[in-house]
Amino acid sequence: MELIQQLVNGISLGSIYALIALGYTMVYGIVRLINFAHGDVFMVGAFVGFYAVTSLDLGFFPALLLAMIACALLGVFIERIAYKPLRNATRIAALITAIGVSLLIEYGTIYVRGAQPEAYPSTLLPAKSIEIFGVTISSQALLILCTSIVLMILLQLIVHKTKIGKAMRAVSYDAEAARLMGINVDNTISATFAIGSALAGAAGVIFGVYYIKIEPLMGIIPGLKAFIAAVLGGIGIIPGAMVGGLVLGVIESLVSGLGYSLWRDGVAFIVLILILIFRPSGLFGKNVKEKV
Amino acid sequence: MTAFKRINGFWLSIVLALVFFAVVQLLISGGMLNSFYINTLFFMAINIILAVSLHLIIGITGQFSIGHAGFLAVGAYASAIMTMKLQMPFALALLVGGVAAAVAGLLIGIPTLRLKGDYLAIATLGFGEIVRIILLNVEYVGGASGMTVTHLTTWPWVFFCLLMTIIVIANFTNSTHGRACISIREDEIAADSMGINTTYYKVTAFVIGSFFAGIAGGLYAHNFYIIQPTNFGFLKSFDILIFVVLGGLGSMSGAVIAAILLTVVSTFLQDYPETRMIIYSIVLILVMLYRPKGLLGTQELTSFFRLRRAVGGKQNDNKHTVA
Amino acid sequence: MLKVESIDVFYGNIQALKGVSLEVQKGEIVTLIGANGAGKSTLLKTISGLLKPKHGDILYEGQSIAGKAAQMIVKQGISHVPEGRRIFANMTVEENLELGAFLRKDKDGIRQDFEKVYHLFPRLHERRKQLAGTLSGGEQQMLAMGRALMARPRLLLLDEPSMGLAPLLVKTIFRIIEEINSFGTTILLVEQNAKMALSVAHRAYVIESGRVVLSGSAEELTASEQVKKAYLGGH
Amino acid sequence: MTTNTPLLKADNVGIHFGGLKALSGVNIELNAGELVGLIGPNGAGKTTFFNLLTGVYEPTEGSIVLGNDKLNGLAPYQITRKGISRTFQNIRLFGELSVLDNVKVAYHSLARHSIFSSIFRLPSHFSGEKEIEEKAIEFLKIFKLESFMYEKAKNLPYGQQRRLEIARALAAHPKLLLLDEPAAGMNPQETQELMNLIAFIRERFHLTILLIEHDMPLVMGVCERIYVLDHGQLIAHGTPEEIRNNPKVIEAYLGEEIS
Repeated sequence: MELIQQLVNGISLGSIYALIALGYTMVYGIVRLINFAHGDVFMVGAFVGFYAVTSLDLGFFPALLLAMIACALLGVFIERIAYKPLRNATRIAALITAIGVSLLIEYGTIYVRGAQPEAYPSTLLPAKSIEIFGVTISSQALLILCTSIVLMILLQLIVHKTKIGKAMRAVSYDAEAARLMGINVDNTISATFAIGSALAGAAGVIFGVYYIKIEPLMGIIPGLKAFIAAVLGGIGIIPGAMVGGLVLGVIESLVSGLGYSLWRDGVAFIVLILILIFRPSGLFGKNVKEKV
Repeated sequence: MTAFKRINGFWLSIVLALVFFAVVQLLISGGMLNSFYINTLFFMAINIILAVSLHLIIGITGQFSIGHAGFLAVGAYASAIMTMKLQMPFALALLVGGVAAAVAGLLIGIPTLRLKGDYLAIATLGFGEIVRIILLNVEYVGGASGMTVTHLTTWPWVFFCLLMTIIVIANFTNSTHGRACISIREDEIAADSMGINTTYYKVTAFVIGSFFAGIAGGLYAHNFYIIQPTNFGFLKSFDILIFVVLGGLGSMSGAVIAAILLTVVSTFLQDYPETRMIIYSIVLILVMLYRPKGLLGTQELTSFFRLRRAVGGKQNDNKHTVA
Repeated sequence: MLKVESIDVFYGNIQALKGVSLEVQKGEIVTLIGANGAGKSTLLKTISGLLKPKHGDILYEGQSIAGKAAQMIVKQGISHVPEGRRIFANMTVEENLELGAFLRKDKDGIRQDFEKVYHLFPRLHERRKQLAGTLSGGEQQMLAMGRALMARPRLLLLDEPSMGLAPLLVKTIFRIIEEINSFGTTILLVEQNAKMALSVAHRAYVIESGRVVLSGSAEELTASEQVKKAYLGGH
Repeated sequence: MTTNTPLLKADNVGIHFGGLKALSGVNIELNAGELVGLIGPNGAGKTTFFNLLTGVYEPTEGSIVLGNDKLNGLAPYQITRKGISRTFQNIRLFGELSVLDNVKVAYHSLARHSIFSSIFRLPSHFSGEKEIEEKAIEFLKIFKLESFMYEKAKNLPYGQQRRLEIARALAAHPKLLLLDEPAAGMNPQETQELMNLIAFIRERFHLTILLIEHDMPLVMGVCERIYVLDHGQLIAHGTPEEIRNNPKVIEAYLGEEIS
């Protein structure tokens, strides 16, 4: 029973990782950039949600939507200001810029509102628990899980059924050929940032509701974990990010369940290094060799 | 141009360095520098060691490692164990700190240096985090509350280690071995096809860089009264990275200058950590956007003087001896 | 219809095209032949907006299109089938064709064109739900051409449609090129397969190290010894 | 000219990537001192073959033997030390290094001084570095590049970069030199200079050369024998005259007429 309980916790945590990982993977797929600032977009989403709930008295779903919109705008802004000028620069320059943007968002937030943490009101969602076969699942956890799943399905629909989704896939596969189709590559890249960031914003609100405490540096560790999830699933591959997120969440919960909760973060990084060494293309990826 | 002249230039630099050392030592023992300045000076030197050691890995060999604080931590804890738990002399502790970090560098370098670019960066970042988490969980070194350490770091030690670091890394760089590393940075496939054993040199540069980061760790640990795993998070790694990037990837003097400048800036902004980070990050972004090669690019400070001398006759030979 | 006026194009420091001029009249098939690396693909890429000429101008139906963004040029009615096909292998055949019509809003017209393309290439209809990456080389070439046709171009740029295909398939492809042309689409065809290209073209240009060295009607060039020389370097 | 054992023997060599066969059943023999061309249409597998010879890829079938050494499975740097060096289709110089240092890198494998002696500036470091420098300067003089010696390689004009890349490849003391489209992007005058250079280095270094080139006059003009690849397979082999009149080659290049 304990095991199943941990499994449920793991899936909840994993679905948050998955939501963040989707943004990493989509952005990487289209511009081959590890957007280090993505974890901080997640943090901003958590705060936007928090203020929407506390100051504007909005309910869960309106707050979620607001956070998603705010983060989408933030994502596009970051892309246009910091990354677009670097599209032909070296990968290292782009990576360092991303680190810079990440630090700027973190400490900019602290500068503006201070470093003190906030707590999401626990009354935001009805707190009932459901017991199934001896496993307690809070209705919150259930709602959060459902929200994540709905968002992921929505994303799949966008990517596969809409014009912009097809454009995104085309650009990430072959940007030059996409231009020959009449696709505006710049706009498509911005759209990718917008969608990925909106998902991170949603993850931020969900995280707040689930784990209560939020603070300006909260994005770092989940951001890194989500990145690991993306690598685990095969970076650039959307279903890979979802599976990677869930797998990582479950692994962490099991490690905690076995009584090694202090090693949880370490295990995630060990997974990362093992994956990079033995299967750098991830669970779902294909190996590509450099052209000479 | 001749070997004789180069040896001469080398000794000249050594003499200048020793004069600098003696002056500072006199100021310290004469009580003319207060502890704030002394401390800043120590920090500066430790940061220069870190910057130069990472410069060898990133700037010279082109291997994008962003987990350097991990080696700093290994060195710090290994040397602290030597002095605090085993009652060994400080000199031995520093050496053990360096060796422990070098071994860690070897262990992590052999498997991960096959990775390229972003992947290597992430793997090294992960390594740094793993080191921190291990330290956090090992009771022998105090877990989260850390280890108390005696203050043993003195100006002669700091200076000697700094000098060694610069001499070793500059001399390595200015040899056929350093050229092999640079050729890997410039084009790994071409280097391979020129008969360079690229894996060997990548790992070698990584191990040398880790060794000096470990030495810096020993100095760092014994400059405090306590060390904790939180001192070695990836923000620390980014700090070191910023020295190298701002100075100019591939320029040792650039890394040194950046380390000096940024140490001064952070000392002044000590009480405003957010402001410091905001300034850091904005500078980092602007430099990448407008001067992606950093302050000096791959040039060395010495080459600018040489250029001036070269006017009217001899060519600039672009050599950077110890300066 | 298309007029290229002494354009110079550079890749970094290397000049790939040196004062190239050529003309395509409405309804024609014009072919551009020459050895590997002569600059043929570069010219097509410059026309379709993937590269910008440093000097010179490109006029399409009287308007300058030199240096315009690729999507604007597609909008004006020029489609480019790139060398190596460059289909989106991770998408289905149908999705690839939909992307060809990316800029169009006329749903009925698009549906008609789907019919047309499937009629022209029945194979594609059979495999419309399959991932494009699983198609054979010849089918991928058909898909690339069909995809370009979905934009309903007035001018079609074809880059080496015969590359890497078995002789029988090459014949099929060329028959289809003639068929497309007979519907009124003007074609600028780049080919290494000179004999084949000349057999379907009205006029031809021979390009050698970034310069047009010869031009004329297809018959004239078929008879020319110089063409063979351009390829095999005889004396 | 020909000796009994060939310098290089590629026996039934092939490679596939995933399901895709890039090359198969390639048999090529090179005798010491020959200058041989390798031609074929785009995508025929010429550069892939070079990558197999130099260890960038490992062949999935067949064997490659240089002299008495089997090359399969060796790392690129080991193959270079056995005596094969190459230039690249898209020039791969060490751009930030000086012209002199580019050549010095090629002399690296001759260096006998250890990292230790360099770090502590022992006498062997100075003698070793001096030897490398003298040899490299000597070498640049042969190639008339000494006036650019201290210039960064990336600042050289294109033609000189090609020249430097060939010089660098030769500085690694190959028995067999592989040139991958050396005339790409050159004007006729530069191409002429290149042909002279190739003739010169052959004479001077007693080299065996395998040349990939699209510039047919160049290939036909300088090569003694030519191999033709198409669709990853050898379709012809012979003297330039034979190749020029070989119907299969003409078909591969000019294509077949519509009937």
